Amino acid sequence: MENIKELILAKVSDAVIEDKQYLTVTVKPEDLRTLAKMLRYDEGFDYLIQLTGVDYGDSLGVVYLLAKSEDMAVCIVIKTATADKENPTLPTVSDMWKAANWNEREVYDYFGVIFINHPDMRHLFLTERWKGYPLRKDYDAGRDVNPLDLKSYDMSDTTVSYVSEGDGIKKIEKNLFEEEDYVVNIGPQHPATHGVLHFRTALDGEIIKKIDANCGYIHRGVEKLCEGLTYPQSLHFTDRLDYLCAHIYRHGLCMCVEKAAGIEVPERAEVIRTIMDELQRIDSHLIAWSCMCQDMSALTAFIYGMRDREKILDIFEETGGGRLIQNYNVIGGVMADIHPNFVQRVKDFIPVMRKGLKEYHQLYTGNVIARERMIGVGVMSKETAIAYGVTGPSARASGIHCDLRKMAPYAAYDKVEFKEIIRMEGDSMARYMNRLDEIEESLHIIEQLIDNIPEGDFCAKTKAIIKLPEGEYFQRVEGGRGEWGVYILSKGDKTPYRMKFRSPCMTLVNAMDTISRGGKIADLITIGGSMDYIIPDIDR
Amino acid sequence: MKSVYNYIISIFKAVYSLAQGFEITFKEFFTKKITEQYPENRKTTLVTFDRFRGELVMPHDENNEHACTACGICMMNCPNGTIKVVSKMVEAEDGGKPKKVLDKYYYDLGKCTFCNLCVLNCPSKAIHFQNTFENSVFTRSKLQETLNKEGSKMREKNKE
Amino acid sequence: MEVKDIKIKGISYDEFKDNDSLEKYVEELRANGVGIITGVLDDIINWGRSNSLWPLTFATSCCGIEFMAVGAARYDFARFGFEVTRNSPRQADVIIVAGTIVDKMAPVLKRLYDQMAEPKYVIAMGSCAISGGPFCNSYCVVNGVDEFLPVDVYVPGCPPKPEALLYGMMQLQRKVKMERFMFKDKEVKENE
Amino acid sequence: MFDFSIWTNWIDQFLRTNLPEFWALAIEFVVVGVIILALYCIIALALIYFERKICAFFQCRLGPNRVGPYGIFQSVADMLKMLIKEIIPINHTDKFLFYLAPFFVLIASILAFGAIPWGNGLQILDFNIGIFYILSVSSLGVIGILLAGWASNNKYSMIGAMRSGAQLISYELSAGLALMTIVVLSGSMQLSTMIEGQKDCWYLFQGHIPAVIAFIIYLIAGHAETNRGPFDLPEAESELAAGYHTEYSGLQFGFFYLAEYLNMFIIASIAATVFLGGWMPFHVTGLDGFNAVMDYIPSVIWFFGKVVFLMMLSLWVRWTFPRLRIDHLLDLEWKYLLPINMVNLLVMVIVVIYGWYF
Repeated sequence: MENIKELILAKVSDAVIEDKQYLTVTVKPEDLRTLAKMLRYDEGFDYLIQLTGVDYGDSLGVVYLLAKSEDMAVCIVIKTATADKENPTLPTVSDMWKAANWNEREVYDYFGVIFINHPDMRHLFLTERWKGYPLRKDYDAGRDVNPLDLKSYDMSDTTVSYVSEGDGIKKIEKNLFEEEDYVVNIGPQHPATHGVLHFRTALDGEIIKKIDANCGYIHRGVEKLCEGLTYPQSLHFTDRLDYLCAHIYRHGLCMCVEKAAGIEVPERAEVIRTIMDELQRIDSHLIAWSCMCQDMSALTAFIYGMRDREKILDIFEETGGGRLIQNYNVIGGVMADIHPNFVQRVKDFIPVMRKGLKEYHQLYTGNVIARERMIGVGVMSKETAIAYGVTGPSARASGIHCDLRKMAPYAAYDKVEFKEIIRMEGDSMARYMNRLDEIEESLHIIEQLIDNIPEGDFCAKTKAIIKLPEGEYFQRVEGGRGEWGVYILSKGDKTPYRMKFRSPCMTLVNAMDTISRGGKIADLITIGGSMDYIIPDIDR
Repeated sequence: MKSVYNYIISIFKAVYSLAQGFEITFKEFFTKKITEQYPENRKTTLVTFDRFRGELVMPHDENNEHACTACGICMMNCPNGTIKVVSKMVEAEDGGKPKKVLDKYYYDLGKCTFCNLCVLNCPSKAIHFQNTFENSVFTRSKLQETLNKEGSKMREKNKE
Repeated sequence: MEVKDIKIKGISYDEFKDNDSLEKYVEELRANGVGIITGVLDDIINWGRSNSLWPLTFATSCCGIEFMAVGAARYDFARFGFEVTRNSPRQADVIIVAGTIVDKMAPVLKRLYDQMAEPKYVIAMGSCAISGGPFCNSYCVVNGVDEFLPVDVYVPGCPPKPEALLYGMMQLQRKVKMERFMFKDKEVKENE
Repeated sequence: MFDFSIWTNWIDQFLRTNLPEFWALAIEFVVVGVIILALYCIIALALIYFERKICAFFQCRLGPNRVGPYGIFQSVADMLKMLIKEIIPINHTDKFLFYLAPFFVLIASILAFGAIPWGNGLQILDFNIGIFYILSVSSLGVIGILLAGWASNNKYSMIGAMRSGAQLISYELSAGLALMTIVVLSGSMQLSTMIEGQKDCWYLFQGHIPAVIAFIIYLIAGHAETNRGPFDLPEAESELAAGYHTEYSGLQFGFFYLAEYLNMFIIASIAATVFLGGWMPFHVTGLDGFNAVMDYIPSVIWFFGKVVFLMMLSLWVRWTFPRLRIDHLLDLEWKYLLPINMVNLLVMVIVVIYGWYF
């Protein structure tokens, strides 16, 4: 890493380099693109993991977290800020990392920062009529500014981009669709969008010409809410982001706070967390499988998947006290010790699941109709996946090693052995098979741990009020749909100054347009099922 | 010739794969169904786990006494203002310092997220979650409950 | 017909919660000069309507998964005749608002409700739909769908257990059985 | 075998002797019409219940069981609700066609329904071109679906209707050719003659290999014609919300719903009549005792037994497979079913010419 420091300084002489959790480089906005270009093309930092807007009070900044696709554990942080709070502008990096496209729109939504040369500077989550920028510290959250409006407005059909010309900034508007396009609205209320997502799909007969995805139909302002809550209180939001990976996400936030506050988690809690994480992953993949079958209209398969999932939910409910959302992790460990029946129930569940998997393969994987619909449909090349920052089973289907449980092990993952499932095809079938194979691997992990839960405390003693020392903290965990990350900027208070969640599903939906063009409407549904996104996770 | 061969083979393969699916559903047709018949099984086979959090309750003993000291820690810990503790000052009978006692303990079931922070942080173990789930009502105001019963008192420590 | 005569298989009248609201509702209908369930024909029609409440497939977040679970094998709302979830609001009888409704979604939900054919009902499922739940202090979350929809039954929980939703559906059945067909008394509700 | 025509002839005679011919005919028409409509409703309701129950069993759940004993009144409750549900008038639709479309679908299925031989002597229409008649009237339904999709002024409906058009027109070919194979064998298009021809041995066995192939193709094509999964592309719930009937509510939707189930019944009963001998009992040449026992079972029961069996097959398919994509659907028809069918027809002709059938 020393080498990189010198290279950066050679390119951008006044960059400030700090050794924190990750190497952190602070640059001026005008040097941002130079540095980004170097890191992207020369140093191989081709993954844009997170892009976070921050209101520092006197300036508006953006924090970029970059990683390498060769080794996901190697990360670098770039920071930049603009002091102009009236008309803040920053250069875009969306031409280098396509993942930045939506992230920059999100920053525009939250802070009003305009990214110069960004192709599509519309609002992402909020409506066009929204006044103010909610995540700025001076935003007054009163409902009288933005009252509830029940009128239906037409959606704008133009994209806006800002180009710097001479001294000024020019606004360019382009039409989203061509005049004669047959545009079908898939969503926001549609059975196959897995929530309230809105695809405006331009069709040529049955063939998809273009998709314009609209989010924000369940934008709940979680990040703003977190700023007003203490760390234990903000935990309950993570369960409700991606409700199918409730446990994993909560685990991630807990770990982040524990690391920052220097809390030692007992070994027993680590193992319990790992087992619960894997059960949750199986649950999540089962839902993914079921919903994909349902999208392709195999209702019976859907019900078989849901049937086997109920067994996991019983385990959760008995130990954690909730079916879908357990609220089981707390800072320092887990809320309660495992239920006496826990071990037996898990042991009973493993053979049932194995049998179930066999059944799924026989019923569905081999089925000629399903195969025809999945093989070669929605091919996501390795380059596309990297450009959009796609992670998780979907990226592993395109041949990218990105399993954080292997790359940057946390909890008890370094004590168990398991395979990282990689496929090269990148089509819907590969994504589908990856999920089923990962269930098998998760079972294998649980088998190794279930008999070896160490004795001891289930939760470390923590102070009544947890304050994090000043600084920035990152934590990344492997969720059911990809890498979930949390970024906490603390100013030493009991509440975070800025908390940001990295959503794996956002990258998936962002990539939908590219990979489903040229397919049929039915393919869009199949691809959506195989990508398996959860909308509240995107919208936060 | 090869293509004709492949054509015929593909038909047989397809039929075989469909037959596999038939086999699974056929077997399932005759296996025992797993449906739990909810309202009928309420008194017999319905299992609700002890730890399941259905609604917050404040246990009262036979003397209509509870353990809440009206300290308000639960109210502070609640992330979204579900709990509201209203206390009042009562003159002590022996003329000593006025004491803070619980007047009303408001709890909004329709807002609760069941995060358990109130119960975990309660110093006097005055509240806990109960596993009842049959709480549907026709009016929203019915969900705003007062947990302490009419005329209830705080349990004296020395009685225990 | 008295309120007490309404029977739901499996649970007796006294075991149901919130009977007084139901009785109050009936009295209000009477006070407005509406003869409550007079003939055998009405009884038959209400029997049909209450046993065939087809929900709209509508879900925004977590509660949607529990809604799916109710449809799946273990809880199986087909037993009650609610199984035919319609994707088109025109054919649905009840909209189960499962999940948070935010400012951007509210007009869409309102429109969906308007597209439904009478008689139609609304169930608010989960804390978010009842009051905004975990997100009630947020800058863009609707604090309860009853701000713009006439909610018939509130099912608390975050998310509610599948059984709790079934219980809520049975509460709705009781309410449906109270009404005279072709007359859904929305005005009374708005007066409240 | 009891011949129901004794009854019907007696009624006819009775009316004609007591009334002028015009009135006698008028009364007969009304009675027959009422019977058809009543049967139509009863069968549709029974089928809806039947399907829900069977589907539930495939999916390891119980299905309706709270409305009446075993839930048998479930579909009655649905019907009652549907009857009083509001019919929403929709702006920007082609009003006339919009209201006409459900009737078209319904009438097409009623017309085909009228020509089905129910039992020995129980058949309302017995043309000498019976099969041809059924094929042509059942394909009228597609017009209703196209109208519904077009008149709704809804993009989902439009795509659904276009899909339906492509699908029905292609599969009509296969269904027709498959039936033609048996027409070659039987030498008649009249349903009653065809049933008589199966007195000793059903056509499925008489025509052995080519008949079996035609039977399978007819089941596939017929299933596709009813727009039910895995061929339910015009509705395609996960893609097009509710396809061509997205905008229909209340009773109009009820018509589509009924017609869908009745079409399933009609396809099954044609297959039963043409391939499995209709109401004709199962006879084995030589075993007279066995044949006599078989004759003892009423012909109506034979007919319904066969139809229910075929519908079970259809439901089994429906609840096992995922939906096809539109291009695969057309591939299946034009690349597989149609060529096989044509070769099969030729084989059948050769079989018949050389007399290689039983």
